[in-house]
Amino acid sequence: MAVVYKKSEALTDAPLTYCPGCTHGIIHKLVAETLVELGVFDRAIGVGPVGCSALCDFFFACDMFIAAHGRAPAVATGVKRAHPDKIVFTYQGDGDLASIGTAEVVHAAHRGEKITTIFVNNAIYGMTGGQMAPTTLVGQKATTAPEGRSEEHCGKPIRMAEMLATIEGAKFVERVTVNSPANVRKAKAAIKKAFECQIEGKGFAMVEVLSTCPTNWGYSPVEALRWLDENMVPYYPLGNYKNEL
Amino acid sequence: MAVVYKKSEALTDAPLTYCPGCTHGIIHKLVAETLVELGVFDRAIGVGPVGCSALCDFFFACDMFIAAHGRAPAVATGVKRAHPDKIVFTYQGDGDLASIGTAEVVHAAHRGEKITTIFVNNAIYGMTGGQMAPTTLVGQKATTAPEGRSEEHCGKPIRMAEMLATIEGAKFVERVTVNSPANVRKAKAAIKKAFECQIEGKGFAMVEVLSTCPTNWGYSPVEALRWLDENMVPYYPLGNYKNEL
Amino acid sequence: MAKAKLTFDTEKCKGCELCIQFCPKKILVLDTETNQKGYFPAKVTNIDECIACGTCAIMCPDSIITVEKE
Amino acid sequence: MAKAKLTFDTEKCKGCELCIQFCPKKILVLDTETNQKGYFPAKVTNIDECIACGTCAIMCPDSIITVEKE
Amino acid sequence: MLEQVIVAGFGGQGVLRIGQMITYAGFAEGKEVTWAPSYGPEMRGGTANCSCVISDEPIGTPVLMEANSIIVMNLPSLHKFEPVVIEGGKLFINSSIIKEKATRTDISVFYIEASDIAAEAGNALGANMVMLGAYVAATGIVQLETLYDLVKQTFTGSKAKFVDSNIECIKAGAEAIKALV
Amino acid sequence: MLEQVIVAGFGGQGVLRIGQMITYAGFAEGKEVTWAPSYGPEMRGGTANCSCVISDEPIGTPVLMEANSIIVMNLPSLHKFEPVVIEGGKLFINSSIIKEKATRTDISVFYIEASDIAAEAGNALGANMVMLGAYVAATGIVQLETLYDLVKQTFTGSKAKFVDSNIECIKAGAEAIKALV
Amino acid sequence: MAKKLMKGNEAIAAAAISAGATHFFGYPITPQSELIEYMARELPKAGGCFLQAESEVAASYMVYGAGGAGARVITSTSSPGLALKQEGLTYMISAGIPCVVVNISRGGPGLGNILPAQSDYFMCTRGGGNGDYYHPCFAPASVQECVDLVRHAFDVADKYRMPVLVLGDGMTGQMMEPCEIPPRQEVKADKPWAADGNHVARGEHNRINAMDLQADVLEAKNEDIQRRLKEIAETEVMYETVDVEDADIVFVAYGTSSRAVKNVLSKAKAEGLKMGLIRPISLWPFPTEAFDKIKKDCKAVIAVEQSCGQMVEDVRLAVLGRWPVEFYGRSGGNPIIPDDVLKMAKDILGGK
Amino acid sequence: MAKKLMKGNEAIAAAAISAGATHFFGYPITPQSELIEYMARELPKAGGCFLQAESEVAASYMVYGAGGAGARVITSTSSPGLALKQEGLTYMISAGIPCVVVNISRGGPGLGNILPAQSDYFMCTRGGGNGDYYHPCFAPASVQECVDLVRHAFDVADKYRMPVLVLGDGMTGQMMEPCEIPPRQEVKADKPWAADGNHVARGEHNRINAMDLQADVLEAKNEDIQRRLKEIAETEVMYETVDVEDADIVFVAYGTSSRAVKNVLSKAKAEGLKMGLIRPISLWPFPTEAFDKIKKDCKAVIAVEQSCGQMVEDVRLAVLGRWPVEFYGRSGGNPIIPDDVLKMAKDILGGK
Ligand SMILES: Cc1ncc(C[n+]2csc(CCOP(=O)(O)OP(=O)(O)O)c2C)c(N)n1
Ligand SMILES: Cc1ncc(C[n+]2csc(CCOP(=O)(O)OP(=O)(O)O)c2C)c(N)n1
Ligand code: SF4
Ligand code: SF4
Ligand code: SF4
Ligand code: SF4
Repeated sequence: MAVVYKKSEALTDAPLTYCPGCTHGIIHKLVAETLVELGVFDRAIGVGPVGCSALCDFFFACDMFIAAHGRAPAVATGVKRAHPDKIVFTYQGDGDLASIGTAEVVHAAHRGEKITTIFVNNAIYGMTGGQMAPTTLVGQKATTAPEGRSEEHCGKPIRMAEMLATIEGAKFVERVTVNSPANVRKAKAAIKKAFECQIEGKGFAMVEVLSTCPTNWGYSPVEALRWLDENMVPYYPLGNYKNEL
Repeated sequence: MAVVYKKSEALTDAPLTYCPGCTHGIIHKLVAETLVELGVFDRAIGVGPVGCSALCDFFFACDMFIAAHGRAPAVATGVKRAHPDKIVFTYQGDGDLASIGTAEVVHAAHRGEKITTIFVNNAIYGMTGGQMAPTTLVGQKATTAPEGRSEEHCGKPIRMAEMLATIEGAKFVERVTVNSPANVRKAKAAIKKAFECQIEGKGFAMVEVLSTCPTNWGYSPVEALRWLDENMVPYYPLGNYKNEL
Repeated sequence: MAKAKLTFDTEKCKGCELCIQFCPKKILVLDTETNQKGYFPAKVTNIDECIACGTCAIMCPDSIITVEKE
Repeated sequence: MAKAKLTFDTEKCKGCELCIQFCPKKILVLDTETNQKGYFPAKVTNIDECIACGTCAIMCPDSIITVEKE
Repeated sequence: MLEQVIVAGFGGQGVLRIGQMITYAGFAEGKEVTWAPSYGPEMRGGTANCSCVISDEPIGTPVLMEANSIIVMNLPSLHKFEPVVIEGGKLFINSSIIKEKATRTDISVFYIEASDIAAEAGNALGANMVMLGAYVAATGIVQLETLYDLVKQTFTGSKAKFVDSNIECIKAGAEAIKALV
Repeated sequence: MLEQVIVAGFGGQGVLRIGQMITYAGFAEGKEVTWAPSYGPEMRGGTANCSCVISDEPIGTPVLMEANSIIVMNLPSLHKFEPVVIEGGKLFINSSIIKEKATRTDISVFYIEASDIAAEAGNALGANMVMLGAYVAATGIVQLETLYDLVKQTFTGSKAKFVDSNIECIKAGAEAIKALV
Repeated sequence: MAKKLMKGNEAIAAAAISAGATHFFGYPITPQSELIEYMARELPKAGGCFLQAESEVAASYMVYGAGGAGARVITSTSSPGLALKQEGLTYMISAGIPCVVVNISRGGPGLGNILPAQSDYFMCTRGGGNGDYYHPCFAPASVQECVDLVRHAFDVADKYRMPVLVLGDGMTGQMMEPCEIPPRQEVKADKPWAADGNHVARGEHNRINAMDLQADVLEAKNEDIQRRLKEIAETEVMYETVDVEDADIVFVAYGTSSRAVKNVLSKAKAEGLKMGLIRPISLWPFPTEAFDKIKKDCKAVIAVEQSCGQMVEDVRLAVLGRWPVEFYGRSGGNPIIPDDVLKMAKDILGGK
Repeated sequence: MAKKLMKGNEAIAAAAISAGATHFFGYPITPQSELIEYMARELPKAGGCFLQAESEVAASYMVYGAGGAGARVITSTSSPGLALKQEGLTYMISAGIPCVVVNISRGGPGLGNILPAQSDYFMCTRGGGNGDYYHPCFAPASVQECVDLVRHAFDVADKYRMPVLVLGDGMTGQMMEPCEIPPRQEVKADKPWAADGNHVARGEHNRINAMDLQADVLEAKNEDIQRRLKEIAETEVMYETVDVEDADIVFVAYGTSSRAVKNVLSKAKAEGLKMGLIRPISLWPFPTEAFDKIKKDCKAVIAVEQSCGQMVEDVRLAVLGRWPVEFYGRSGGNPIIPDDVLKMAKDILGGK
């Protein structure tokens, strides 16, 4: 029998620690599969964040770092400068990349670091239990915005893909999601291009993946996919924001 | 006799510590004059940076803070949240705002903090003696880029006005310069609007002012103005990037 | 006769139902017995109808479904 | 007779020449004696030609020129 | 009087709630009390436990290494906490879920079919309240009435409808103990 | 032998350079040496000074509180450093720029018209080299030849053209001392 | 006010509001989430401002701004978050900004884990930033003490114009005990030095900064800081002692570990053994004077910490060779085991 | 190699290159600018990588990345910049990253000024971040020692897998002295633990992280860190003593201030007074053993620091009451005045 689908060899056997139905797991697969398909798995080095995916060093089967909260782009810079021939990626949540780690990602892009960034935007702080993220939607409830995020108090959510695309050193920026098989396929195509951007030595590449957090949103996994579609996608338009490949 | 021009009352008598012909001094005047003309000098609070203007608390005659390097937007946030009725501005250099303080300015904009930011971009680190800034032009020499900034090594300079304009909470963003009387007038008009933006409670406002650093560029003050015109202006286009007044 | 084969790493299933949701043939369900972790794992009801499209496997966040076909 | 009056806070002048550069009438020069700080300060050569446009004052980074007119 | 009790089980079984009810009841009756959850990685892993101390004296550490009484709601908790009961102490086992028996002979062990009893009392999720009732009835640490009052104070407004079924469960747990003793 | 010298003046007068030349020369002659600039806010304010120590023994602190010799290039430096010369020490004054006289009588004071001498030697910017020559001639701390060699090593390539005028200035300074003693 | 059962984290937040705090700036981190979440919920109701910062660094400078502008302001975090606030703290020391900083500490170093640990003692007492300073640091051992010390901390901060730390650990934050929260007080502290935008009319301008380029000016500032620190060291020492006077073994423990030591004391007493406890409540200033109560022939002073041994240095400094100093510690979030501590003490008494 | 005259800052940079450092990440700050500028100029010529980071925080994590990937890496900064690196340091301790961190310290607290000061002692020896750790900290007193200690620091860092600090001050950095820089060595350190992207083929994957959720795992890690620290404390102590054995007054001073004390010693000797010096070269581990050389009837041990008194705590811990401990200090960037120190010592000898 021919194998239509099986778990990527770039993932370890360790069971994922994510909550049931959390799409972090889908995104992991796409990254892993891409590494293998592009033939760079054996020279890949990943840098995980602090967030729900702080244990991803147990899940990705290549050499891995876990950075301090927000500092993955700086760590990846150090790694890539030490080993320019290796393929270096970061995997970061929205608290990590869009809040505490803003300067690091902006400057990795500004320097045109030849790294690939997977930015998992689930509009909330998952690991710490549902606090507001810079990407939390206006009106969306969070434990630190118990009445829902108020624009008057703390602004509208930040759109990182749009912002980073303005930076010269960012050569590939796309926003995707994984809430349906079709979108998963598109997400994978984008992730592939983001790695190709690095392989070809162009510069910084980022894929922003809209993701779910069923637990802290308070929805079932299936409902969460729908909520994402109805609420996140309109504010965070899917599509390519920069492609200088 | 009628006074055509005299030193603004919003500046103290202290002699400025800037090098001869450094346009920090011109920008100081514009801010001071604007505070007086808008009638908010008596309720203004300024936040200075670390950089050549780290002594600006001695120069502006209103209540002043000096923040740690890069943190002026956070300090201003604390001040404004404590006194929403006061007019709060930051005054920052490019190392301060565009390098170490990137996260702070992005998030002041993201939250729509009702503050006014004067961003003095002189494409170099003045105070510390001419190190490379994120805004240093490709090819421009700096003590930490002795052969001139290399795009391959650390990317093209970052354009903060363009980047911050993508953020919803930023309501007024303009780039100006002060290398001629006409440009000084335009700069003043922009600074005025940036304060009006705050007075009207709209959100974050920033004016990026292209400025000279004769000392570290190694030009006479007059030559420096020309160098700015010929080299900085083409890369940093003057103009308005956001106006939601 | 089944042209397709589905293998579930059942002990790692978290019963999230994403596979069930997206199966075009609607042949997946949750089991009524829990696995050792306390989740009701997914299983296939009628393998003969499976077209081995791989959709369930693609959507499974925990990568526990292997899909094979003849 | 001069319709304009220029006052320089000479001790604070740094001799940067920005006023000189932008004076439309080209009536400003640097003095040949230094001030106490060691700079050659700016001064006006022919006040009668001054049109009190204020340009020099506007461009002076150290705000040391006061311009008045009748 | 110094009562140290640990409550342990799966997350979702309401074990922290049992502990809080004991603590609140002790507090309501004027005792010194502390309640301390275990937290950290094991909570993500699915197990949870908490320590409560009820005393007439000021209380030392709220984190228990040993306990007079232990209430276990699932098998791993039985294994982990059976050794921790002090000699002569009491062990309460939800025997609907835990099919194994305790091995110690120097303590009193109470097997309560809590999940079944709760289901019978019409509150499938009430096993924790059954265990609470059993524990209080067996130890007399607080009055059952105090628990009833607490239930009434907890469930108000739109949740008032849960008052009766919870009290039923507590009562049923207390009854189950009577049957055992 | 222990020589401690402070050189002070305006920024731009090349005072750090004088100190470095003394230090390099001592080093070239196999002595222990240290050179330490004053740095910090006063440098921005326009004044600059540095301390050099030349010794046969290992050197303690490079930062001098007192000195055998002091070279001052402007008035504020005279005021600041005159008190710091040790009894019997030497004070070198650029009298082209400093019109005041020293007040101490327990030290040897040398007035050198350094700026004028330099101008005469055809090197308007060479006042510092004149003072250097004067200092070395008066103290004999190092050989004048060592200084000449240093100048040759310093100005090479496109800058070689400066060698002669600098050596001229040093010589002129040394001559000026002879005239004084 | 009636007593109620509260978690330490929530009690700290409630106490801050009751103390008249008007501003909270912080960044989420476990195990102090309940604190920040309580603030998010309750501070606006009390007319105050809760703002989630983009990072701990930013939070510390929001505090610098609000505190420098005269507000009563608090921030809270946990271990690595406090490491990020070290620059902010040294700036606030220099600029004279009063504020309260809560550290609900966790296992370290690095990200460590979220379990209770006491391994931030040096960072919290020595000043982890640059320059010469300490800052007052209070360590509550019960939920009621959380309340009392947070309220006290605000007053100390205002009095001496400096940041004051409150150091708990995950257990302090997570445990529930009865406590009493006094009603909210409106504080009209007189802060003529604040840069609050009210001085232009008087022809003045206040300046808040942390730079003094001239050596003598900076030395004078340092002398002023040292003067205030000395006054604090003389007047703000807080500690509890239990049975120290005739103890053959004296334990020194603070916060969570002191609670475990109290169990040890009960057990020892039951066995007729004479043991005592010095519980520092102010970690800085350290209660050196308490050690004078120890009798001459005491067998040992044992520092008990949920760490690899940090406070033990202060114990050694306080003891200065008068008695043997021993150390018992657990790390990584593991709790003190009273039986092990007791055994260690007995071994010493038994001459082992 | 011939000796040449170099500034301390440049010598440190040259020494790092000679030690085989391949990567430098840092952020500009006075008074260490010459160091970073020398690196910018020379490291690329030696085939290495100089990268200016966007901040000190980022620099510390670039070091974490490069060091964790096996590179020989160095960063440098000055006081407030090091405060910002505290989180990075505690992470590197946890993750076991070898690297060299240079602090050319300045007046504090806060931004302070750029003059020489020694007020970062606690931050540099106690670990200003969270968790249980120290890190080796070497304090050169001459330019040659800058060279030697920087080179040594790399080896210590690699051997014990931890960050090693080199602590100078503005004067160390700015002064010029003769020194000898050995030729560049290419280091092929065996770092099988490094996450360098070479393990997949062997079916392995290395993980570099600073989190250990389970208490027992984290405790085990801490025990390993403590074991390494203990070994360092036993084997890596460095100090110089001058005339300590029969001194009536023993000074303790490091770095710049030790140089001033040497002048004091000369003057004392000239006056026939017996005074000695203990100069810690390793600040952590502190050379406690050196104090055993002091004679019983020594009148006092005087800590001399360009600070308000920090190392004096370690002196007290080393002395443990055996002799009176006194303190002389200047702050704000002011230098030690040898005459004042001598007077203080004489006053003590004279019984004043
Ligand atoms: C310096 C620091 N600050 C705060 C934290 C606490 N913290 C851990 S994860 C996290 C945010 C997680 O959110 P996100 O990045 O969106 O990732 P997610 O968990 O949602 O995948 C925070 C604030 C920390 N570990 N370190
Ligand atoms: C935390 C910290 N890092 C670094 C420095 C050193 N420093 C002072 S000013 C400055 C940059 C100044 O450049 P810029 O912001 O462009 O302002 P300018 O002086 O050119 O006006 C730096 C790096 C510092 N004071 N604090
Ligand atoms: S908390 Fe949210 S983001 Fe984290 S694992 Fe669970 S569902 Fe996923
Ligand atoms: S260094 Fe440059 S920016 Fe700074 S004052 Fe001088 S000219 Fe202006
Ligand atoms: S998607 Fe995967 S984890 Fe979810 S129910 Fe299906 S098989 Fe189980
Ligand atoms: S612009 Fe001002 S400072 Fe410059 S020369 Fe003219 S008067 Fe003097």
